[in-house]
Amino acid sequence: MFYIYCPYCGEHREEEEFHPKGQAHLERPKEPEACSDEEWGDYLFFRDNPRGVHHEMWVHAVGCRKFFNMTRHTVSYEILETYKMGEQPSITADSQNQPREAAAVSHKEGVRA
Amino acid sequence: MSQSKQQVYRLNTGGRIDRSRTLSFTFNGERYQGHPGDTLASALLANGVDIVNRSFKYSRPRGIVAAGAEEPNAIVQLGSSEAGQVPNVRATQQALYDGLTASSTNGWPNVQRDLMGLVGKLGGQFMPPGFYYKTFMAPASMWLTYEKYIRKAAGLGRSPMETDPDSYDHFNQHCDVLVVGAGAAGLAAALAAARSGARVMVADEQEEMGGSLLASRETLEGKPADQWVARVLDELAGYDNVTLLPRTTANGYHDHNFVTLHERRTEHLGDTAPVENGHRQVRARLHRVRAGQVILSTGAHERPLVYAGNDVPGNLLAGAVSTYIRRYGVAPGRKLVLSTSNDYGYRAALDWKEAGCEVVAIVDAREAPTGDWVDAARAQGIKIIAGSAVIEAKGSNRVTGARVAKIDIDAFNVSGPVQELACDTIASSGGYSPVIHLASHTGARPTWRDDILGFVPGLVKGVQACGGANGCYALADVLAEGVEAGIKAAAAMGHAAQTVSLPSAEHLQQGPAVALFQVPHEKPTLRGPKQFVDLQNDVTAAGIELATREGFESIEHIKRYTAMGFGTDQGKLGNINGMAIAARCLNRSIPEVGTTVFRPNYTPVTFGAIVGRHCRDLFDPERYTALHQWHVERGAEFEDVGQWKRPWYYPQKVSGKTETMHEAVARECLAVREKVGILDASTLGKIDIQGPDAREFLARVYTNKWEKLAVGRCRYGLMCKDDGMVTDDGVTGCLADNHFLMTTTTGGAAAILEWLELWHQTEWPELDVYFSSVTDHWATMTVTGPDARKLLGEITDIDLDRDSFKFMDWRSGKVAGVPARVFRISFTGELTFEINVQANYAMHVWQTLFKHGEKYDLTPYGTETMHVLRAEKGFIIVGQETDGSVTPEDLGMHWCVGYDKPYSWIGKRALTRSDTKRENRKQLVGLKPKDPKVVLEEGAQIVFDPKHAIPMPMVGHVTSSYYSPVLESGFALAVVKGGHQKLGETVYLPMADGQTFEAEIVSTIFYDPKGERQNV
Amino acid sequence: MQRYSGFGLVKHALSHHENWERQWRNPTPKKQYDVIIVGGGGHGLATAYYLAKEFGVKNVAVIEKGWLGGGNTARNTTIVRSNYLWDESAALYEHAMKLWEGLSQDLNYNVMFSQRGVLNLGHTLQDMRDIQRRVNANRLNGIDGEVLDAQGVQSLVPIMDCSKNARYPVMGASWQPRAGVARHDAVAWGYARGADAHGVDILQQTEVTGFKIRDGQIYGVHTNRGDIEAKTVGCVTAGNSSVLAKMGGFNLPVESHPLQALVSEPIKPVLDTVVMSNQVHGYISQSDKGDLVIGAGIDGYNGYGQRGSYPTVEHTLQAIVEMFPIFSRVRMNRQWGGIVDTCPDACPIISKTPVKGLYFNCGWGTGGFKATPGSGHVFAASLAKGEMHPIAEPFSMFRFHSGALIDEHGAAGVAH
Amino acid sequence: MSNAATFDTRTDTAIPVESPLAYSYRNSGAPRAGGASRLQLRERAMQGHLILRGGAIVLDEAVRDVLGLNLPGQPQTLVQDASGERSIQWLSPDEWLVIVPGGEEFPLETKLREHLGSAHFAISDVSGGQTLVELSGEAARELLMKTVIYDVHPSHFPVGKGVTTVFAKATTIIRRPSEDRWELVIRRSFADYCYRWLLDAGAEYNINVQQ
Repeated sequence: MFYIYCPYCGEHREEEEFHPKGQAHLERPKEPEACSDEEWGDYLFFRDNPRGVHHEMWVHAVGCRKFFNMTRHTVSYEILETYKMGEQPSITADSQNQPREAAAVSHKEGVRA
Repeated sequence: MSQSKQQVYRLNTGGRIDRSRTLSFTFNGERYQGHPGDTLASALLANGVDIVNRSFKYSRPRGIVAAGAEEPNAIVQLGSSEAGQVPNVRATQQALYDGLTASSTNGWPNVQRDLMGLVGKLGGQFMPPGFYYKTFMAPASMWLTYEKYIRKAAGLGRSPMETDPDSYDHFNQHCDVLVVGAGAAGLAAALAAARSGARVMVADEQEEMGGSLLASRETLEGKPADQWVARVLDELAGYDNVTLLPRTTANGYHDHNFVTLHERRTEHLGDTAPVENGHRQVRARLHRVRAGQVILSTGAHERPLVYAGNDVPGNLLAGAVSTYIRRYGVAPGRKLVLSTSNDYGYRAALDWKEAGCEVVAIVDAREAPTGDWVDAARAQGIKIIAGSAVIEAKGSNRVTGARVAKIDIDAFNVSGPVQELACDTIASSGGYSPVIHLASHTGARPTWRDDILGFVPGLVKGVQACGGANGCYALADVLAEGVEAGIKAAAAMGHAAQTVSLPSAEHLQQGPAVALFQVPHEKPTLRGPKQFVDLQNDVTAAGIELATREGFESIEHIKRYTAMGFGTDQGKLGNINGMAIAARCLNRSIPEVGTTVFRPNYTPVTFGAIVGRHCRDLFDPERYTALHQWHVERGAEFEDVGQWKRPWYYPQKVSGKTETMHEAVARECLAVREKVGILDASTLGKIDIQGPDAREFLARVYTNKWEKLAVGRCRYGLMCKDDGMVTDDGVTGCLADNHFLMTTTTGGAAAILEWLELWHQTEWPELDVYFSSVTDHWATMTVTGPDARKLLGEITDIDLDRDSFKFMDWRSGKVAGVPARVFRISFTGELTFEINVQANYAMHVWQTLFKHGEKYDLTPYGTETMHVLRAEKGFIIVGQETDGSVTPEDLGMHWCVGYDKPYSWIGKRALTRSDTKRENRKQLVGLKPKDPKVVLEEGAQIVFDPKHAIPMPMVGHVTSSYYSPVLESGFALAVVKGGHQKLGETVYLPMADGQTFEAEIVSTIFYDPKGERQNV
Repeated sequence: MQRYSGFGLVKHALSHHENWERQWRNPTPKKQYDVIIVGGGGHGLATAYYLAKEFGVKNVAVIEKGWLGGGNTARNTTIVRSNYLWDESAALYEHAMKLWEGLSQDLNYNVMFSQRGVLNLGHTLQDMRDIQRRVNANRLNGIDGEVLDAQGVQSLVPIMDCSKNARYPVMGASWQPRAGVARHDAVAWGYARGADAHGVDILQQTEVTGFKIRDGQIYGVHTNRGDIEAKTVGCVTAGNSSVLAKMGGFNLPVESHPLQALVSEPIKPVLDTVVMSNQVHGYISQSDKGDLVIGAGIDGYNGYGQRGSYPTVEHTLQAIVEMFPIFSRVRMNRQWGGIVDTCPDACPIISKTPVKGLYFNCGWGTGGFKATPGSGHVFAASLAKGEMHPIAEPFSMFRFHSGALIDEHGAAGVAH
Repeated sequence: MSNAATFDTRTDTAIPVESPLAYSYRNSGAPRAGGASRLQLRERAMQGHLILRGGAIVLDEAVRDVLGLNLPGQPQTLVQDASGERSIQWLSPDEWLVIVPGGEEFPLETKLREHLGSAHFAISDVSGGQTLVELSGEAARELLMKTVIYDVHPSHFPVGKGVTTVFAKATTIIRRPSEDRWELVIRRSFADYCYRWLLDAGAEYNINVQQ
């Protein structure tokens, strides 16, 4: 169960207070009518789904009710940072040392009982 | 019942039991005695009970092997009453209490003489791993029959058949340092962390804290080690910042240092929790711990050696033998043969000898054993047979002898003659496996260490392992590791270290251990007698070898093919041996075969403890309106709508008979259509929207227009997601130019508020608007029917005149003396006033309405009547007419879509996708059954051609269907492919009973099509 | 291939089981195949099996980065049913169901398909409407099923609390008698053995690290054991599909989520059907070993960690104890997690992709196991012919552009 | 004056009112434990509850001038007047909860609106929708540990703190106005559930309910 730092409340809170809301930094096309069906479909449904560093949006639903962003590793589940809506991440997949990450990924896998 | 047996194997002195008190207990119908401090296992051993169970597959007799959580055999059914039954209790972890009643989980007619055992003996060779994949295939129809017989043999214990009388609860804990395991390492760590002032929790699964120190031969500061334990516990108990939890197992280690601790508060007292001060105690408590730092001082499990006949009762772990002697004052036999690969095993022989029993021999796999304990054994005159091992245990219901021979470990064969030593007990030690289970739960992979012949845990952030859990076994080193871990953990949480002086431990020399897992036999593994690896699941070395021959090469495949490690002990004893055997067969190293990663739980946890208080009346919140008491007293039946309890209908007693729902609803419907009815509509979501951009915001989230809605007016709105599918609806009133009150569906309230916040916070932060939920603040009473105006007029100062208070207006004033906002909107098609008052006044207003309503025959109605009335008017219910695949156009609600609004509102773009603009989409229509007596089934599928063969093309389904008392006919709403163009056409509804109904496609508005009645 | 039978078992027993053959080979990769299947789970192995056995494509490799059947095949709760709402999904799952019914014999491997019936409980009026709708649709699609009332449910499952006192009283259920459970590992192993016997190379411990694409056409894959060529590549990699799609240069409408399951300790059989409830959110069956096999919904966040959040386990067990109060004293043995690839409409993708010759079969979410034979069969047909099988056609990934979704959320409210 | 509709939902006339716990008292009772109780529960019903939304800079002066309290700008802060009867609590960066004695809320709202003029803000009266429940006694903290997931240890939850968090399966605001008292702000529709939970979890401490 995650322990999440809410950038608005300024402290760590239990995952039960939050709801995940999918990929972060999705922007609604400014002129929807100018979009093709394909572009609109991409906006609605097609998502980054990386095995590794991921930016996602969460809401502090039982708390300050603010939406915010989280950079999290989708294999280790380590939360690398949280940041307010409108801000940009300081950690990205590119900024991470790739070889080390790759190693971490294969390390975390493995067979389970 | 027979006379209690004598405790023939109880030693006269020693152990941590209280010989001054006697407890009696029953096992398999026999009465026995034990003492406080005993576990059920130690008491059974004291009484000479050899066979405690029958094995799962082969029904072989089984005895106690271990003294702790790793025990695979001694799984018993506990409980003296039906409701108090507990299945699958591990006797080694069950404290003895007076009156304890237990029985073996398998064995028929009993464990001593078991008929299935015969089947196992005869049929065993026909049941290699995976045999069921290879048989029972013909004929195909017979599998269910075969399975019925297979299921007869399933399971260990049994579920109680009555409801649990006990309760459970949760504690949400937060601490700086959580120490798991209070043995030498854990106590040292806890002490160091506690002295720094950190918030420390210490959990230990046993009845007493102290771990192996409670039964250790070793001294600390020259005194028995348990004296140091007592002193440390005393100190820890004195700190405010320390929580000590004995009988508490850390069963799961989850993300970000969230650990669950299962505290068994009363299981040592009885099978159901005792009553204290008139209150039944909590049987178990689950601590949900968020720890800053975790210290895993969980020790190590001894590995048995795998030799033929190693499952016959009387085969024990060497360490368990010591524990029974030193902690429980029980020598589990008279004549011991010890088979070991290392020095640690020697302690069992020394303890055995000191207990006054005979050590026949120590059989050591090493050619030239050295070390202080080896020397001690020699000094005691114990015979040591070097370079050898017990290759086979003799006996069936109890060990009668040990076949011992020289072995060549590398060549994996027996290299010398075999001698048989008469004995009744064989203890074995193949070294230790660190308890890495909890660390595994986090996803971190363990690492194999050749020097300790075991896996050490992989560690995520904020966790350390120390002592046995870290592969460190010498007591002095264990204590040092513990202190260091405690200091480090406290420091990481900002608590400066305090000095902790280590107690002086003996420095004992130990010789190197040898890597021995499976012991060779004269015969090849596949041909020799069974050598058990996983005792609970009857997995043998031969089974593992066979699996590797069949191509199962990954340890995960082997485990699954043989079922190794899938028992309730999760392979604590067997997994490493199994991997070693697989590695031998595949000619690979152990880490090449894979690793062993454990899943929660460390030991099984009672469902009730995980559920806690969230059961029965507290399973899920029941949300009530301010008028709930009235509904209950009026005898309402309730409908679950989300978490709300809403009155469904109000059955009345008519000449002594309670109305059916159909009768009640018919009466309620007519009352509304002819007189006046009242509905508690308080559950509708209500959102207060304020700000200069409120109107613009509404225009973006609703499909229809809001720019011209005047203050004092209301409007119905429809909401889509951005995929164009309808998601909610409701009426929003304009309270002031910058101020709106939005209503949502009952079930959608929370989601819609979050939806509005989502768009505001992420896409349109520039809009100046705020949303607040006022759902619970207002109680809403819908007064509807031709007499609504007359009734309300009696108790309000609001001018209800039809011209000054028009349909879709709202006004404020007083109702029954209470400030109220009254909305003239209608979901029934009748003249309607929705009265909103602060909820604390609701009961007064409601009762006043009834006082004045008597003369109008004011009738309360529930959600069922509401549904009938709205359906007669063709009003949709989101979630009933819609299912996430329905657009406003599909609903025929073109009038509610503002295509020319300047902003591309949510859902608009999606409506012109190729599939959403299709013409033959399923569209909402009315259905009039050809036979007016017929009420179509909700969910009935619609076809155009009822004669079509199966599969029959379906063109839609009935979404709502009722009997209309006012139309005196059944009627329905439905979605039908291209339905809007098919008015007047006939459709068919083929039913399960073979009947096919006919219906005509009609308008969705069945009653008062011009809408005159709501405008009166 | 060594035929399995009861007689054979006896014969082998008499020779001390020394003569059993490998169930599948451990071959060295060839340079080139006609078809490469990426992913050695149930669906991938089934695809390879049917390609070789029914569609005459025998030069096939299955590339598996770990051990075969080690992903969701090994982690699911083994429920098999076909009572889906929409025609498109009903056709797909019923196709699978018909194959299930002869699978053990076809594979000569007992997958223990046990048609003990599945109950989907209804606790609210809307639940019951949805159940009626679905069962009516099933019937007209030729799929068995009936609607039971609370009494009917109680008589099938006497130990369940069907009283009115429950927080969400059971109002009824849908009942599909032909539905049931199967032994998950055996499905993977049986298909592997069958495919191997037809000449398919199963390459375990082989990881695809990239695709070889020229002019929009695939012609092979890079792996940790060297490049392997094929003009047709089918990806059947469940939770890892997005990672592979990325290698192909496109995104999928798929998110990978943790899905958890758990088992109790084995107890004597008391529950002979499968019981599922969307409203109280849990489902349960009892295995032939005696374990209660329990599951619920997915965790809301993306995760490849094969573990999920503890509160999900709590909620699931609350639901189970709510339905079966007598299980309060039974104990939970183990929990685990899988990575499920979920689509926005809770239906799979069986589809061509922007890359010619590259096909994806993914997005099964929580319900893939039950479709294994059908999924493999229609995917094999599509790969063999280069045109999507009619049953697979509606499951194109491009439906998310046109809007022709097949919304089965009602059927997938809880994992299954 | 902002362009929003204000409405005094309260009346002076002697009209019977029912607090959100009225149903619960009737149906679950109000245990009187006497001296042995380690836990006391008392509802402070019919208070005025206002939700205040806006930027801190916008609201700060008005709150100080009208309410006489400093607007808590720090997260999780609760500020109250000397009597403890009036309080304002941070709920989010642009949201505060004001609780005042019943009847004061409408005049307060009016004055705040006057003071704030045309600034962008919102005030919503939620007095009918929630109630204040006070817990005291030596077992109060333990009861909270059974109930809420938030860390209520004094080192983490000092006097003057208030948070919104998970209460069993509902949501509640918890505040610590003084050393020996905790306050829960409970939503009306969940009140009976919360009350039954508190009675059940508090039984082992001989919970005493003061009506």
